[in-house]
Amino acid sequence: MTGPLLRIEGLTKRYRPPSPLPFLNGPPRTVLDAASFTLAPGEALGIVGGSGSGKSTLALCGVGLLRPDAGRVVFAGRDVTGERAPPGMQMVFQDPKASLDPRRRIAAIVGEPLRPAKGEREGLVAEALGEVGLDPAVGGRLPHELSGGQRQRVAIARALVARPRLVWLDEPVSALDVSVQAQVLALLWSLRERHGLAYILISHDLAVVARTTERLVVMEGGRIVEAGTTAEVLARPCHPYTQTLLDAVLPFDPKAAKARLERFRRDRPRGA
Amino acid sequence: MARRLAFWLGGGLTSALVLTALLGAVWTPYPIDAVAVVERLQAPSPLHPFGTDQLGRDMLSLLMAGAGTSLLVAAAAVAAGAGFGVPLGLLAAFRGGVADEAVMRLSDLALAFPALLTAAMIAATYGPGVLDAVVAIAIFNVPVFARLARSLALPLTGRAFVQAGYLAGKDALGVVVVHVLPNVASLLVVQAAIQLAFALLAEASLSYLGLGVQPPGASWGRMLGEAQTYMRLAPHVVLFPGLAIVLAVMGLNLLGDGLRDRLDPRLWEGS
Amino acid sequence: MNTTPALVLRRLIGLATTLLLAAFVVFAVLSVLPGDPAAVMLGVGARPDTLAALRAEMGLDRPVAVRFVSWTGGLFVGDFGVSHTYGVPVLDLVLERAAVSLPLALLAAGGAVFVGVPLGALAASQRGGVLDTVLMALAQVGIAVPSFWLAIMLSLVFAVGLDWLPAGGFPGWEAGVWPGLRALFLPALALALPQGAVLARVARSAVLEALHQDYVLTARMKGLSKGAALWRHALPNALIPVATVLGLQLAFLLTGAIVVENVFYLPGVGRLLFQAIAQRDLITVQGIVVLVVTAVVCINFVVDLTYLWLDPRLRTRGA
Amino acid sequence: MSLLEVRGLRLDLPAPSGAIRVLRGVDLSIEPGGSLAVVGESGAGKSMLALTLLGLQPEGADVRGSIRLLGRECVGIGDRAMRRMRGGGIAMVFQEPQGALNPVMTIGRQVAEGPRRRGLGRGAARALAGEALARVGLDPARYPLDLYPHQLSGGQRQRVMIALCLAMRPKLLVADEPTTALDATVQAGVLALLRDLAEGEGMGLLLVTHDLAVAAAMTERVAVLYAGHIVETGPTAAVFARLAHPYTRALAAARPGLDGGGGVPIGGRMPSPRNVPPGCPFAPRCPRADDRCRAEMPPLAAGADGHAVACFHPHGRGT
Repeated sequence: MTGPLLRIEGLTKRYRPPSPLPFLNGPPRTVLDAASFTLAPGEALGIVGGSGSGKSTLALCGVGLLRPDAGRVVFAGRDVTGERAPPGMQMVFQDPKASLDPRRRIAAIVGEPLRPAKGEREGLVAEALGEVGLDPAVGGRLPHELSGGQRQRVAIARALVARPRLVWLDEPVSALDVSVQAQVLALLWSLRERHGLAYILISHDLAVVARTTERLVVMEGGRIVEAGTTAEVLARPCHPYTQTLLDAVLPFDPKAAKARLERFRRDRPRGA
Repeated sequence: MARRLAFWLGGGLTSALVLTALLGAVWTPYPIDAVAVVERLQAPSPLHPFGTDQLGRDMLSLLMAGAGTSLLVAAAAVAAGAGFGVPLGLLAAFRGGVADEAVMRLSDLALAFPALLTAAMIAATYGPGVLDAVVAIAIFNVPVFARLARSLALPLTGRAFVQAGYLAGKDALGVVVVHVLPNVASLLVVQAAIQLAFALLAEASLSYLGLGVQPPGASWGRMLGEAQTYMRLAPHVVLFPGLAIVLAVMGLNLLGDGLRDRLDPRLWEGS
Repeated sequence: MNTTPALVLRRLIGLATTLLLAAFVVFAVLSVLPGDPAAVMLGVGARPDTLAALRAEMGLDRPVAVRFVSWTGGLFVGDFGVSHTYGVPVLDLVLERAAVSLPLALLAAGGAVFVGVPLGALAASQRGGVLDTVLMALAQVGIAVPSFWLAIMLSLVFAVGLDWLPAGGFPGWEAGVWPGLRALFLPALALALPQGAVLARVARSAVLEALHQDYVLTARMKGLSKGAALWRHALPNALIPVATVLGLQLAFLLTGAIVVENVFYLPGVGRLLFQAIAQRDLITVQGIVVLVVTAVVCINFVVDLTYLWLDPRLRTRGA
Repeated sequence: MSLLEVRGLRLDLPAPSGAIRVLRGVDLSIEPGGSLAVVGESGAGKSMLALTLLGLQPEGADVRGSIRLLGRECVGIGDRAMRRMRGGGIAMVFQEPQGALNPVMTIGRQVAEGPRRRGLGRGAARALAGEALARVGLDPARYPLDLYPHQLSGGQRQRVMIALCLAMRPKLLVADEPTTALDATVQAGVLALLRDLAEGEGMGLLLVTHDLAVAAAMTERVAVLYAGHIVETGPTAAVFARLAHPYTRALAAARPGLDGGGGVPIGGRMPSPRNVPPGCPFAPRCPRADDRCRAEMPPLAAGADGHAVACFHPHGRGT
């Protein structure tokens, strides 16, 4: 099969603001508005946007942890809309502290998505841990005994252990230090090259996706406002919001960086 | 240091309570129904370390036998309360919507019936008895555990590791059993110790009023209720049963506090 | 957006639902489960004609549903039935006795709050110090003491031994406020001390929790002293969990008052309840239980409203 | 006279397993109206440094060395004396605006509290609060003073926090990762505001950040903190022209750039402050380290342009 690995069609999610009285709900708020895109096997896609842009909702609908109000998720030619973690699809969450059960050992955490017999299981867990650059000996430890970067590696190992074809990563490095971020991003890229793994990397920071994705989707207010190859979007942004995101990445040179901040200063309404 | 002391003191008092109850069930220095009016209201002596009551019965023997009754009533009530309350609370947290609303309304209803009122109603209808006390205390414990389990589980429903459990192919029941229960169990155990203390107090109050344990069963609360008239003549008849209640309740409370302190909060927050 | 009216309305609906369900439960337990309440009330060996008369008086020949509706309907207009033993409307009986029970519970509640919460906050501010250790050790003992036993011991010491206060009985408010308060002092103290100990512990841990929050650091950054940061910033936040516990405590106080009345031979609702149980006066028991349950539910309602007042996050949403 | 002069600042936190050595001899200075960025990763001690400057370090912490603020020594003067320095002398913006604002107090009261403490009347303080909020872009016409923090977005909350400091007219504003919890686009706006205000008011600014680019955009001087040591410091232009310390250089290379450059991981981890090896703390991860580096901590040696580096083998220009 040579079609796309994933096809998102008009995915829409609305929330009713919680109301103190039943039947008196306000109008539903659309947090994800008819998002559509496709992903080829082995492709790396970035989704960028601020908080409230709908990017996390898109991921949760994509892996089936949320049921969309409209639209379809077609994965490997099969409609998997609303199906929780269809085979071959996994997800990595933002905060590795929160995504690992504090009371389970690393080996049990990593092995959770596996069903098969015990002997095989240990081998696969050790392999997955090795894959993300961890000593299989950490399998006996508890999450709080690891550093933030190690914990995120464990989360990635858990996503990889069942050999998925696609992994969604929701802000996988924003809780990490800069030097550790680089380690995790480099790991992702190498996994893609080695296993032909496709991934969708969600971030509020354009710099994070610049290096690690081939195509880019920009979201604002629940909508996809721009899409294209990463190089194209970064070089010639069409939508003003994309430009704002680009401006927000401060250049490394003191003079240029100080000049850049001036733009944000002028944009802001000032009081007395 | 003080915390460690509290834990060990609580553990010690609770162990002593349990051992006394077990011993009292098989052996007491004197039979608890050995009425001897000539020996009534004797002050403590080597023969009767805690004196005798208004019917001349040995107070120590009554206290030993009473330990078992109190503990049994309290344990049965708390076990029943937790047995119904915890699953209901978890259901409310994970189902949400109508199930949540129903559980919360029912728990509001149950909380409107303090144990004393329930016991009074049952006693008025069926006559007083130890089962009244158990049922009444249990009914009040159900919402306590339901609400606690719900409030502990609710923040976990959105936690990424619970979501990850779904992604690993588990259904709601699997996620609750594997990820949620172990993470809330320790605090539930702590609450159980504290509820046990409350239940002990409640049993004493009910038995004191004549709504709980009936003769010939021994109970600290009933001893106080029956001896109250004689307190001017022999203060020891009201002193010792009360002290027994205080020590037992304090032991359970200290144990609960100590257990809470021992739960490593780092497991929750990461290092 | 201020959502307070809608929230209050929601709580009111909850209140009404709970009260209706509670009335149903009370009715079921006392009027349906016994099979023939009239037989229970008259006991074995009642003459058939008396039994028949009582049945007719209680309207037991009507279907259960009709009885329930007419009974609940009566509750709305204050008709709780006529006491079988006293031959007086139950409401009149209870209101007369409430003149003792209600002041007792309120005195105890006030004492528990005004002693417990400040002491708890004080202990938190001296965390780990001598005062903290002593206060918390006292609280630990305090919560373990059954109030009825404390009542016995207090009356043994202050009434029997020292003869400072009356050992029991109630002169009635018509004898003046002061003699009435004197009679209620020891019972109220017996009720307030254990509850105050609970509140002190809750207040201490809530304040400690609040002291760990960053806004306390912000307050000190503004130049507030540790004490000022505690009283102005930590305590208002700590009152939210304290209110939760207070709601439960008040329900306990209400029933605790019933128990302690027995120790001091106070002519309160509690005495009435036990006389009614002893005489199997189901109508009176039913009336008392409904009234006390209503009081408990209303207390919880007021506590819910207190939350709204204490925590702006509950009453307002994003602008 | 310097606004802030820190010499040989050490901070140990007591722990059961021996003291945790968080700061190990830090020197800093800021001229009146000047600005300094302290750059470091988590665990470097930068937040603890910020808190210590305000005298808000955790209780039981052992602080040695000297902090002179406005010419007055602040180490060991006790909380009462330090309180007078806070607010008007030195104020701080915390990392998480969510936790740093009191959830049950209106933003107006929180902003007005600092001036009120300094004796300003209620009305005047409120007016000042309105003014300060307007200055940070929260015009009271659109954002009334009686809003609660939860009614605002993260960026708006951080603006409230800045207004809260501004209202006290501090001589030195410390900002600890003020934008880390915010969205990228909101970050830039808050940073621009901070710089604007610092320049407009003549406030000194000490900015704590993990991001070198933020330092580049915001301040005149920069200091890189690693495992409790300043490893490189100097005028921002000079430091960025030649990143001399291997750690600074690695940190810059780790940062992903828009051009697809950067993202070079640094192997290993920062040594834990519980267990610090002798010598240069970066030596275990440093490609240039030799035996001397592992045995001896290199001193912070300044060049002619004021650019100082603590390294035996610093990078030269262009290497």
